[in-house]
Amino acid sequence: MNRQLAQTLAATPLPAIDAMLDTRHGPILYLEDVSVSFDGFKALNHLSLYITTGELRCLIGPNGAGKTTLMDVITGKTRPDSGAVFFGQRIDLLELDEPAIAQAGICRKFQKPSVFEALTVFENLELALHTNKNPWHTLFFCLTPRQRERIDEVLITIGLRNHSQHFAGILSHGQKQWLEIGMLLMQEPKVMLVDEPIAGMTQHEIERTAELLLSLQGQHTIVVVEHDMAFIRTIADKVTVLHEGAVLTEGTMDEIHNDSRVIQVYLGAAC
Amino acid sequence: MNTLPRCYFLQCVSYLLLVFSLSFISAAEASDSVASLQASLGLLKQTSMTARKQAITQLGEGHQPRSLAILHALLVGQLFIIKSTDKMVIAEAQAEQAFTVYEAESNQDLGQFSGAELSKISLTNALRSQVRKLIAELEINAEHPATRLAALKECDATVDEHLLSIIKARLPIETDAQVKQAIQQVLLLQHMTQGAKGERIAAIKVLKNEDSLAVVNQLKTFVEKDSEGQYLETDADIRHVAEAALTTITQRMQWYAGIETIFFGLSLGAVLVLSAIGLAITFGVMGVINMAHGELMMLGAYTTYVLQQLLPNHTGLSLLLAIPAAFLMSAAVGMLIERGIIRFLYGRPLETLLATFGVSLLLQQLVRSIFSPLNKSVATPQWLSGSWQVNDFLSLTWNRFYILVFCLVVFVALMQILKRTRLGLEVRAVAQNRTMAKAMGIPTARVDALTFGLGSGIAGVAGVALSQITNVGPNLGQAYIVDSFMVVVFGGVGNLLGTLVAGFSLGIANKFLEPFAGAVLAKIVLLIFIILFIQKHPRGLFPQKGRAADS
Amino acid sequence: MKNYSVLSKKCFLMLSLCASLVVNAQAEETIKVGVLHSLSGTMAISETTLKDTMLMLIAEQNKKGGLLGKKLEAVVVDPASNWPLFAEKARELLTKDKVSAIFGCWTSVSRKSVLPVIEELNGVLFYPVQYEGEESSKNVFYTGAAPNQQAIPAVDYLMNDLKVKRWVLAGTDYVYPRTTNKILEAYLKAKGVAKKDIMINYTPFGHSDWQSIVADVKKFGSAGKKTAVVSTINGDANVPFYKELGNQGVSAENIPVVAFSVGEEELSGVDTKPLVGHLAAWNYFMSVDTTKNAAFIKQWQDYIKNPKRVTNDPMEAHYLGFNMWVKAVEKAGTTDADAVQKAMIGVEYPNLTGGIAKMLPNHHISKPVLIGEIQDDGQFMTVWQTNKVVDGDAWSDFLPDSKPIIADWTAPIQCGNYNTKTKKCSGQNY
Amino acid sequence: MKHLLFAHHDKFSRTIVLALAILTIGIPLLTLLTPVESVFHCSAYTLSLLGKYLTFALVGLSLDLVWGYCGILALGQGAFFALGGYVMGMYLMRQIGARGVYGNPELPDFMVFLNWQELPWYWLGVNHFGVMLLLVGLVPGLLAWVFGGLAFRSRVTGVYLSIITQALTYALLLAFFRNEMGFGGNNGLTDFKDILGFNCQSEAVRVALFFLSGLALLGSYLLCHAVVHSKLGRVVMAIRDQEARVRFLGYRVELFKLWIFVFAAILAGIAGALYVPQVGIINPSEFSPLNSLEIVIWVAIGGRGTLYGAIIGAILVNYGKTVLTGLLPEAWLYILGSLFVLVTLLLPQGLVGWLRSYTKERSA
Repeated sequence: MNRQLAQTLAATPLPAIDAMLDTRHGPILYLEDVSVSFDGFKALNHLSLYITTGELRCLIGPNGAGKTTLMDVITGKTRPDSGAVFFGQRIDLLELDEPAIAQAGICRKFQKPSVFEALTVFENLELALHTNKNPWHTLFFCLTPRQRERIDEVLITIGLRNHSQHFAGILSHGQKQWLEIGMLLMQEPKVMLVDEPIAGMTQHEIERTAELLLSLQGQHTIVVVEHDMAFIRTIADKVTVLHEGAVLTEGTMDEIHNDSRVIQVYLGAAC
Repeated sequence: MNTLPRCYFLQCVSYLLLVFSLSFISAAEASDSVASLQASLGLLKQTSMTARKQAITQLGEGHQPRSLAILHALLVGQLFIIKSTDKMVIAEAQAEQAFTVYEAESNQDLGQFSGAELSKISLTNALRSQVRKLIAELEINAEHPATRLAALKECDATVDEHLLSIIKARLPIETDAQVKQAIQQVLLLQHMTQGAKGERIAAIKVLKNEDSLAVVNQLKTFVEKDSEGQYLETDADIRHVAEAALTTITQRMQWYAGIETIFFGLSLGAVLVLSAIGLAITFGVMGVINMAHGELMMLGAYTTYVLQQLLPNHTGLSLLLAIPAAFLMSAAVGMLIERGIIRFLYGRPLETLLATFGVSLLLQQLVRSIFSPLNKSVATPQWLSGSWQVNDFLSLTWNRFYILVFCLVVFVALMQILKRTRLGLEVRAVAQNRTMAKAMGIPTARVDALTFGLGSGIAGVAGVALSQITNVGPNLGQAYIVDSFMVVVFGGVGNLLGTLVAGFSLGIANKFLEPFAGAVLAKIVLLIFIILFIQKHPRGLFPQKGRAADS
Repeated sequence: MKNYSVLSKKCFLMLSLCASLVVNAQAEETIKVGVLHSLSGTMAISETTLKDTMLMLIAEQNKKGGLLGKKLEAVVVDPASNWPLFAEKARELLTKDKVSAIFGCWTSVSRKSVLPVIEELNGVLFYPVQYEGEESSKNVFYTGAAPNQQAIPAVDYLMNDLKVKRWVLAGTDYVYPRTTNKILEAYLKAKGVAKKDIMINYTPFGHSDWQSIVADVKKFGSAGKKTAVVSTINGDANVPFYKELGNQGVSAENIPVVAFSVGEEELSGVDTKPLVGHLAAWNYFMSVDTTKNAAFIKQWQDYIKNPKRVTNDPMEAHYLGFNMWVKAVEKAGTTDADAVQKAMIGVEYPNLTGGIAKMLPNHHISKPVLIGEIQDDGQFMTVWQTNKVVDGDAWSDFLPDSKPIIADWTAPIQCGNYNTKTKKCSGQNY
Repeated sequence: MKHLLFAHHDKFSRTIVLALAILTIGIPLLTLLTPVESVFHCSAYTLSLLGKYLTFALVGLSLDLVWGYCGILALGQGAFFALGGYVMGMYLMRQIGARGVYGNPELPDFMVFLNWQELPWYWLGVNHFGVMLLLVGLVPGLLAWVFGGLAFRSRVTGVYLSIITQALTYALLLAFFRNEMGFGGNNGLTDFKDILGFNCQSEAVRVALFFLSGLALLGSYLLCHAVVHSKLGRVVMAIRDQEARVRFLGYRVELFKLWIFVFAAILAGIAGALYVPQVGIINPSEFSPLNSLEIVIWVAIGGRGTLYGAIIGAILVNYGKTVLTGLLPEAWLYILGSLFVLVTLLLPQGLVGWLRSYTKERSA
């Protein structure tokens, strides 16, 4: 693992990373011919995927299609058996570990909301704040007024301002989802990987989530994994369908909707 | 025809005379022999060891029919004096403190006596080896070839003139091929040192193919130098032949030493596996860090002790019975612990550590209160003691051998239980996904209790094995608990095969390291190895795979 | 409110500790005797018996009317085989309970732990176990054997009577075996034994897998010369050791083992078959046939209510130590430590096995040395014994650094480690 | 329930600081100012006993940081304690100088009678007080750094980590038992004479040691308190609850664990160094896995994840041990054993958790 690079990234302010990223000539996320297998089961099978800067991409596919594994590969949790994964033109993600990838600007919301229940909402966001994250620096860390402001902004964005001093453990399921999205925002990511953002939400909450995601489009590149087709229809401009570890097809929601292979895959999976 | 009656009469008279005189002579001889036997026995009764030595020499020289039996009884500690009558008897223990007694001279049954009425004729080492040698001499002409062979083996190392003459006399009349060969070997050994040069070289060449320590020691004297740097053996040719012979024998010895080390390693591994395998279930499968595991083994060992107290004269039987008894005992205590304490702590493995540590203190102190803090004596049955003497260079001790076999049997049985039975299936189901198993109608509470009971029961069975090689006392468990955890973790938590492989490989590695590093350093090296190994393979030798392992 | 509850708890704790030190008003009526033996932990196995022995001796003395017209009172504490706890408990006995004497300790490390405390508070400790020597404290009376009262005579016996030519010195890796083996090695070399004929081996405490070592001993002993093992193997490791010897076919006739830590009590917890014929060197055997010994055994078995309980050497050491202390207190007319220490020297009391034990100026006692063979009933048959008592020597003459050192607590030297070369007495704490 | 436990501004915390401060200052003052006969005069026995409890409390505190806050159940905390103790023991041994029984100015007694000719290299320098102070932190810290660095980087967690920490202390136990190591084998280091030129046995030194122990505990408590309430503390708690998630926030989890582990090891080392002159002996049995387990028990009984719970637990259990080994020598193991079982079953958050919920109920 390229520790030096990882350490540099950890202490690098965002604009500097932008310079390193170099997305002028192509996609911000670049996966080519990636394969992952667990005990003979091919979770990803020669998958290639390109995501351009500022895009909001939806990933769909039946269970076991490899959606979560794909996210694991991008964020460094799972090492692929073969293939290439690049962040921009220059950063080889396979050389980095999870913290380095996160610091480089690829952040992830998990399928199961995973906030820190023993900490308050405010503290959760504070932890996510993009800053130097080495232990000594953390020990002597104090919030600057600017950073405090930023946290307040996010608190408002995710609608948890009144809960800022509450323990995250007592939040409702939907609130936890939002808090996690908030933590994502605090990390000021280039790329946000959002795994099932609306599971367990009320209709009202779903609408607000959609609004939120749409408002973020442009500043951030967003990849959303979701099962809820109606939701996807509201937010997506481009949808990728995964099946058995590979890309089945890509296109707008309407194109996907009429694709016979997609219908077969979903129906087949339903049987 | 008519002369016949006369002659007949004469003949009769002469016959009668002859018979009379013969019988008289033999009677005189017999009484003489009885007197000498009595004299020897009288000497034996004296407490002085010099008197006893003399008595034993007399017994050996006298050639009385009873002397062999008496010497045998003396050797095994069955020769007693009845305190009240001062009569020398051979006593066989029937029960504790109860003996069936036979008169030494006549082998007449004198009935039952208690231990208090008898006083034993004891021997010192010097006398014991004297007796052994005498018996060997007498038995070179024994009826059974096996006895003769054993007798020859016994006097292998210490052949003196007297013995040599007995052996030489035996050779022409010996019928058994094996015994004959043994006799020839003894004679060859003599030739090697005392014969003519050609004879000696020939003897060396034959004997270098024998796996015999006596040969090695004799050969060594040929190549040794004295304090002035001169060879003890003056003949250079013989020295060269001896050197060559020594090299071939040494090579064989090293080969045997290798086998022996592997055996030592396997047997140490078997002990490790036995003590760890119960833990592999409670810790590996159920996730309970059971610090009382060692104490469950201790209970098994104490069960063996109690059974031996109940059946004092059936050491072997009581040991066999102890296996199921110890299993039940420890399993019962284990289930009690599970139902009483651990079931409230599922999902909090580190807290099971604390609670079971408390239980281990309680059990230790309980045993101290019941059985006293002293170690208890657990007897080893005959078939478990001694060793299988392959040759002079290689012998495998029976108890270790049986423990190795026992360990494998326990392991296979356990695997079968887990693979083939309904309980095994349920155990594996609960281990993999407790909630799901419960949803499918598996009575998880019962399965938990039974699994814990199974692991604990096996700890008890391990305790039975340990009672045969180490102390049975309140501290028995503590000596093994750390090692057990190491083995389970090294093998990979939740994997029984891993435990087996880990135990054996640690055992063998330990035994190969021991000669160079010493026992302590070998153990430290292995501990450091385990620490480093875990860095490389954080889930042991055989990690559990799949998504479930991550959580 | 909350503040108070915890705070008051702390205060209570603190005060109760301080207050507990207030001298007990009833202390004047009895003479207190401290018993400092582990009742739990690894050493309980050996030490519990000694606690019972002390209770018996004290009860017996009280039956005789006590001491100086007062009853004796035993104060039993449990240092739980934990060495720092020994020091703590010794301090507790001396400062809190104000005992006049302490009978206790088994391992060397427990004695070493207690030593500074006893010296600081000027107490009196009776130490009943054979040990490595190289020590003599003003405040400690060593009633067990010094190396010259056990190891050296045993080696002499093996060398002269059994004609042993090759030696295995096997021990547990701690200070007693280390020192004893150092002494024996020097002694053997002085007697002309070659280096290649001595094999030294150390194993950890509680070592249970003796396969390789016994195999080595067997090989070492099969070289055609008479071989013996001198074992300083400690406690629990002995059973597996002897079992392995027996199983690998090493009998006492081929390679006898002479042990310094295997006594009657250890044997009572062992299947004796593989041990028969092996030797042990002690200053006392239960089997020694004297009227005093018979009376002692009966008294012990009656007291403990078990007709099968055995007696052993450290018990005799406590028996001697206690009775010597009683005599010394009577002689001094007080239990005052300084007076008793002075009165102790020269006190004589008959050994259970014959002869008179005498407290020497170096705080060790004179004892006979007996060598016995183990019988299958767990008793020893004496095969050799010194014809008179041997004086305990605190500083071995076979170690170069300790050779010039002597201990003499009488005037004018008054020192536990007086260097006869430099005429100096270093490192005394008083 | 869980959330109550981690409330920030806790009154218990202030209480414990106050109590410790009173104890640390009060007892030495009382002892120095009052005459020997006075009820308030603490004898040498009580002083070294209380001093010992304080050092135990400190090592308990260090474990609570590792276990209660970082979720690493270290079964080898005793090893760092013992290493600190050995450094102090070596210093004290060197202070004996030529006053040993053999009068050798260089070598400690045990080396003389085992025929060592010269001091091993690792004994050099410890005779300087400053070097000793440095090593008290450095030796345990370094070991923790190497060991933790390896273990945390390769993501050894849970029971695996617990067991290899146990293996570590077990290996050290065996190693220090070896006489060849040059640390006095089983007898360890003992019979200390003086420290910085003052007699170890004197009341002033005892009072000073007690005061230092109290001060060290108080200081460490405040330091730990500051640490766990810093952002680092929050990261560490986050690691305890969801290690993987913290990584995705960009924190190098292994560095944080290592930081805490090393910090705690240094605290434990300091505790060990203060422990040794007060009990007068250091011996390999301090490395015994059982000792480390006992530290875990103190923390569990007091209540983990609170810092002061560890202090209360350590003091109470050891006080109980002192009293019971004297009062009920035959039965105290029963009591201790049952206590462990009952506390785990009935008071999962320890005494402090129970006390807190009790006072909460009352005030509610």
